[in-house]
Amino acid sequence: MTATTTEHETPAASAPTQLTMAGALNAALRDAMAADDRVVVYGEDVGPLGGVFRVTDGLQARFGEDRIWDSPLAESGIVGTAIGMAMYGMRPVVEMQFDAFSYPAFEQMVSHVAKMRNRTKGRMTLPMVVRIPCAGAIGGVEHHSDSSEAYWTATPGLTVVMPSNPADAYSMLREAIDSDDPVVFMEPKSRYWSKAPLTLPVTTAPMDRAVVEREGTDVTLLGYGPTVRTALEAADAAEAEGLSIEVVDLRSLSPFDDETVGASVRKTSRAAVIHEAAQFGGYGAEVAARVTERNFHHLAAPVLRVTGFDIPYPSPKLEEHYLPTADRVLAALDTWEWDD
Amino acid sequence: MTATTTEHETPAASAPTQLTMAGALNAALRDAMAADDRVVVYGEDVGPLGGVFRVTDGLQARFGEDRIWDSPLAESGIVGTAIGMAMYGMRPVVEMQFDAFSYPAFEQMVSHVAKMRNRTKGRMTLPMVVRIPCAGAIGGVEHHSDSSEAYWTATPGLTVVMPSNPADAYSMLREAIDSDDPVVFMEPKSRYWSKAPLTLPVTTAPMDRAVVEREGTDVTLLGYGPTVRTALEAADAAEAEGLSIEVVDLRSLSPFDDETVGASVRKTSRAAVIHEAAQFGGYGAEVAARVTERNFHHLAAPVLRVTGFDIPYPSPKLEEHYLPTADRVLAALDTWEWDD
Amino acid sequence: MRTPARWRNIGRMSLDVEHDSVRTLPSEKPIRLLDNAGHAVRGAAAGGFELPELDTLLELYRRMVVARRFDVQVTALTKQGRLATYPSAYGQEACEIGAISAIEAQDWFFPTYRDSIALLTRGIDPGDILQSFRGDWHNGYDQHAHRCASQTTPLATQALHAVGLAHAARLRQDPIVAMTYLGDGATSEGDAHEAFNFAAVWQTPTVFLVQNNQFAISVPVSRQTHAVTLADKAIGYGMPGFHVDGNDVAAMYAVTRAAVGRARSGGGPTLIEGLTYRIESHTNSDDPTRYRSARDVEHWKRRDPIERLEKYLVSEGALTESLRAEMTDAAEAVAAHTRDVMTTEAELDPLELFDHVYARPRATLLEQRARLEAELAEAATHAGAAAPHAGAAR
Amino acid sequence: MRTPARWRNIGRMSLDVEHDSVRTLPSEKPIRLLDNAGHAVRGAAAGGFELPELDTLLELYRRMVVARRFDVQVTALTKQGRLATYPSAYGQEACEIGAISAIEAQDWFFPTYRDSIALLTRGIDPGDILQSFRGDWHNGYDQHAHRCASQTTPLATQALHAVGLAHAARLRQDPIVAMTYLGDGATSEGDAHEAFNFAAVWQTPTVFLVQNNQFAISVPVSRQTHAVTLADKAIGYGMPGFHVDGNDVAAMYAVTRAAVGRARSGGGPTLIEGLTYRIESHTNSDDPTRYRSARDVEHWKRRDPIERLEKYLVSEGALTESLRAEMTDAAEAVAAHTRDVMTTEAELDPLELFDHVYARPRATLLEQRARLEAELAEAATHAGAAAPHAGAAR
Ligand SMILES: Cc1ncc(C[n+]2csc(CCOP(=O)(O)OP(=O)(O)O)c2C)c(N)n1
Ligand SMILES: Cc1ncc(C[n+]2csc(CCOP(=O)(O)OP(=O)(O)O)c2C)c(N)n1
Ligand SMILES: [Mg+2]
Ligand SMILES: [Mg+2]
Repeated sequence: MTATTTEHETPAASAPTQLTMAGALNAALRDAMAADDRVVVYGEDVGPLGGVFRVTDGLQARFGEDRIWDSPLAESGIVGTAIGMAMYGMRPVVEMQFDAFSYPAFEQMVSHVAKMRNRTKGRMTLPMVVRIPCAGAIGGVEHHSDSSEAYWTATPGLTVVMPSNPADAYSMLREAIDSDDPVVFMEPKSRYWSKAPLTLPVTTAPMDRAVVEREGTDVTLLGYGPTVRTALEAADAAEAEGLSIEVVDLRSLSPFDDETVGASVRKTSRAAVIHEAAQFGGYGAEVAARVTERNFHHLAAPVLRVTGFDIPYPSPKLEEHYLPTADRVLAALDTWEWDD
Repeated sequence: MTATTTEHETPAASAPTQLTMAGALNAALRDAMAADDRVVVYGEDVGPLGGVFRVTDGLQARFGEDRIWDSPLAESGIVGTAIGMAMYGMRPVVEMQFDAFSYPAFEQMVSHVAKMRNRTKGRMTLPMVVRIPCAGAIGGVEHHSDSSEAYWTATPGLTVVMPSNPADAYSMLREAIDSDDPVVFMEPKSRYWSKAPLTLPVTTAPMDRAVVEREGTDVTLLGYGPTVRTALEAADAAEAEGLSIEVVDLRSLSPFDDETVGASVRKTSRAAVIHEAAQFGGYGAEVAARVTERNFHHLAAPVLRVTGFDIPYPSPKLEEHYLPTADRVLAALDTWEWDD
Repeated sequence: MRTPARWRNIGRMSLDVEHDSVRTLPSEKPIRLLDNAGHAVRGAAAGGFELPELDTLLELYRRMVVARRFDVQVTALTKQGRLATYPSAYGQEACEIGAISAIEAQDWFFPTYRDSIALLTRGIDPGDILQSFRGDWHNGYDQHAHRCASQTTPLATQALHAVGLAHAARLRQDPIVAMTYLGDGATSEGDAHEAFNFAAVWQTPTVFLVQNNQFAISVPVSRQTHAVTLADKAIGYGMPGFHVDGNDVAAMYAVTRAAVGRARSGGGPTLIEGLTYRIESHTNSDDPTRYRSARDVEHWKRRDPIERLEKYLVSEGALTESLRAEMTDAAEAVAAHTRDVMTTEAELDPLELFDHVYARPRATLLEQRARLEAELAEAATHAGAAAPHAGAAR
Repeated sequence: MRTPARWRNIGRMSLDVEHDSVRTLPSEKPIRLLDNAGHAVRGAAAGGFELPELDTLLELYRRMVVARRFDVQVTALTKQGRLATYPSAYGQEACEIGAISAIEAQDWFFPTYRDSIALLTRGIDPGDILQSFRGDWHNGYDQHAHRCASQTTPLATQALHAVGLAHAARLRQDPIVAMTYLGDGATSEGDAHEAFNFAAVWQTPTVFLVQNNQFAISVPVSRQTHAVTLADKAIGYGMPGFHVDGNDVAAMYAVTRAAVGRARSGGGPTLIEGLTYRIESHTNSDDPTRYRSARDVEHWKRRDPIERLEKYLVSEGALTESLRAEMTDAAEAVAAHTRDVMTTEAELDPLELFDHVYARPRATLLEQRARLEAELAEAATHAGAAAPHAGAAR
């Protein structure tokens, strides 16, 4: 991935510093709020506390309560009022505290956020961002580790993205806030504290594009958010065994970048998609289905899905058994008939 | 499909009568309520009105307000209280008026209905049925024609079924009510008035099985609910052109009957799945992905998805352009490289 | 954002705290300025509100007459199959027109499917209002031009939009009020609660009108609440609540007008219940004989909001025959125009289905669009027709 | 189902209707039976409630002492890393214990994550309560045996379960009450509204206790409501609402006890707000210094519910030294048992992950189970260990 200088109207570049993904998101919010006073931020605990993951740390002190504030504890209320604010031309960025706590807002998301532009023939647009700290692997008790992306990606009208690293986190959040369409911005909780040296502002690939994270010739691994690292680990391990793995970070879940993924798959002729969510009806199904539809005659083997099991997310002490690991990825690749 | 005599404890069999799907569902509710006084029915307008689709017609007059009643207008309240009633050992059957109006209940469905058995290690079970009149093709104004099955099938812990004909409607609803697990029971609105001669009570295949509706040798068409008819129409039309199509009615969306579908696909080596919902992230993705995973080397062509477009469901005057038709199915089959 | 005094520093104070939250019980008897015989009501029963000026009442009368004529016309057209569905507001004109007349051009309105006549009163063309019910497109008017959100079907959801918009306006220091209508049934939804609560906590300039027409489709309001009035809910949010005779346009106008003024001057939201009755069926596909008696309907027909005001205006000598004729003409003109637009089939372009889903076209949608385009072209060829999108006409 | 008189036949009657809905404003000053100095409160401030018998108070005291000791022990174990998380109820003992003590064995309780000490009081073993917070499994106790639903995290959702269960019991004519606890923050959720409303419309035997501990994580209650008290919400549902000093266990017990009795005898639901304070952080991963001052916490520590009752019991001569020693011993025994169970690692079987998803095993799950089993076997082989599921132990 290349981090070039930005097109965003943000403060001048500074020397590279180690930034966590949480820090990069914080900086993106800060810079977006500074650049555009239509950007407002609210949700549960985003004010003095700075969010339970500290993504909004310090922003209320800097921008005041009229730009960032704690709302009543009601997710439908948060998303529903954000719709109204966006209708008035604001650019609200709201936070759902965890995937599972976005569910009370489901009707507002599906029946309004996703449909408003279409219902009104483009007259009424909703430039808003719904941030969702997502997925698991943080030892959270029940309802704190759901993966909700399949619900959003199955909903026409929503744009759904998930960064896997600090640079993308910054760049994609800025782009999401600048977007005239609503964006479901998913933040993998287990990556919040991952670090990278960054010079801000940073602009990475457009948020609707997948990116080849590592080149390879034998297999394409498709990951997003937390599973990009899993894919890279698998690629490292496979290299020792003489298997060359290409790793693609999908970044944009909806739309899907058929071009980048297709090019990779046509090169390697084998692909697997990795996600934390359960397999049945998960986002990987769409990936597998469309990659197969579009590249069937280039495929030497079925597109595999290396995912969580088809069960509710487990309790903290059992989650290690549920999560897809590099080992599981490699074991899955072994199930292919490699002699084909 | 074979309609044999029942195992349900219901009134004795009578002479066959023409029954609509709505009528069959009504009879199933009536017989289940008569057989088991733990069965209660409530929701919006299910009482004196008999439901907006008349599925509960006459039941309040027969069973009284303590067995079937109109609840306040709040879907989360309906599902949430049903959970409590099921905890107490009742067997509530609740109605969501349309797919889109189940969304306020999303949190209760995903965080509780789906998870209760698992959270409590099987100590607390929820024998409840959530009926959802589903899909479109009835000229409904916006929000009245959504297809919500992908949301439920992506949720581990839910059982999701959809009958396509009156006999299945009766038999599967009885089985759903008898089930010790919660069942999302989806009723294709456009099929409510379709008729079949029936002798009640009728027991068809178990609700977790797919059924071969029509045998064929060249292609397997996988439909469910409203698209079974579409598949049959396509099969009829194709026959004239010398193409032999096998039609499978999935019936159970979760679990998926890999056995029946796999056997068909291995025979024909080509398959397509048909649904009304948008394609991207739709249930067809799971079907295509798993059929391919499990039968890749038997497939001569990619599994196709003939579906709605990736847009919000259109207004009444435009829905005909959106819905998958037999023509579109046949056109899709034409895109395969048939010489392979 | 202002912290209500009630809670200020609660940590450090004793449990006895001051507050500026409203906690007055709405009157159990609905506020009324004109009784059913058309006589002015004064004193306690009027709840401290004044009968509007005659000019205002005449204008409200005119609007109700036009609205009624429109509504009857649309119901007739629906029976002729010209509309996919139409939820009539017959009998609810005092609520619909009284409240909408209380806001200004710069204010916003968030209606439900029931509130077509309020949109008409707001100046939107019948053809644009009815595009959705005819089935052409989900929404047919320009939201921004009229400052009217699209008519919302998922119940109570639009109330939150109204609160958000009002809050945005307040943050921008624009003196704008957002008004939203809700049905009695819709008050049971969680979103109604969240809307009331966000509005009260944020003290947004929002006016909530609950039109208690006593039914949610077939379900009577007795199955929606155990409270004495729906306006009682206001107490739980610390906002003013008013229980108003919803068939008295004078009262509806006066109370909503006061709430709008309060909201505009920073006084926060108000919850108003208008007690009225839906004379028509829920929509054309409903069968009200299943859940209510003809006698009930007759009873409420005798409480007609238009006749009530008419009696008053006539007794005051304000409604002259020439004025009445003028109003009837205006109403007939609207009806005629409605007939015209609704009997002319609109040219629909199926390819537009793909145009408004996202700001930037997606590759997959363009592929799907191309496929539909090819289909339509082929259909046109087969039909021997010259028009490229013959599939659209039906 | 009973139709409230208010709405009966509303269609045929005039707008003036009778009703049996409750519409009394909760007292603004919280109801209190013992003041902070441990003196009995009488008269209006006591809201018509009587101080419970000394025996009852002694038992409540004992329960609070045990609960406090347990809570402190678990917080300590959490700091040692023995639990994944623990939401303490330190300071809320009067609410937690007073209310739970008001229901009987046959009644049901629907707790939140905060209410472990109420479950302890209900007789559930510490090890079973804490299985979830230790991270072993989502819920560790037998719901049916104790008539306690599992601790619920999605806010306010369990309130609807309580209403449903209560309604089912009523339909079965079982004299059972369902009690549920909610936080102040949770009252903002749509589900809280729907639960209050369903309960009131159906007149279910449900008691809602809102523990207003003044924060929802970091958000003060001033951002949750603009109402004077959270109990004011009851008005909007036509049910009785009580605003109670939540640090006075005598008042909490007396008021909830009355509500339970009313519910059991068919009188319908009650909403009770206990005004209290969360002394500890939200959970161990919270940093309360970011949103509240040490001074506030100190202020509330001086209003300790246990000390308050203790003063009274001592002044009455009821709390003898030997009784006190006995209680301390009981508390220490619970703490010791808690330490024991929490320092013994449970044997977890990862394969059980697949066992409770559905009543009937699904083929796909069995496949996945077999794969995990093979993995575990291989891991065990690699580790040279004999145990088949070595992966489980950590
Ligand atoms: C969330 C949701 N649930 C259900 C429906 C179906 N529905 C449409 S109108 C209606 C009744 C609404 O009653 P009320 O709020 O009193 O409004 P009215 O129609 O009387 O104006 C129902 C149940 C819906 N539109 N939205
Ligand atoms: C629906 C939902 N949204 C958000 C959360 C995250 N969350 C957990 S506890 C909490 C605060 C709850 O505050 P309150 O209801 O006052 O209860 P308390 O923790 O003070 O006992 C929040 C926001 C949740 N659990 N559920
Ligand atoms: Mg109504
Ligand atoms: Mg709290």
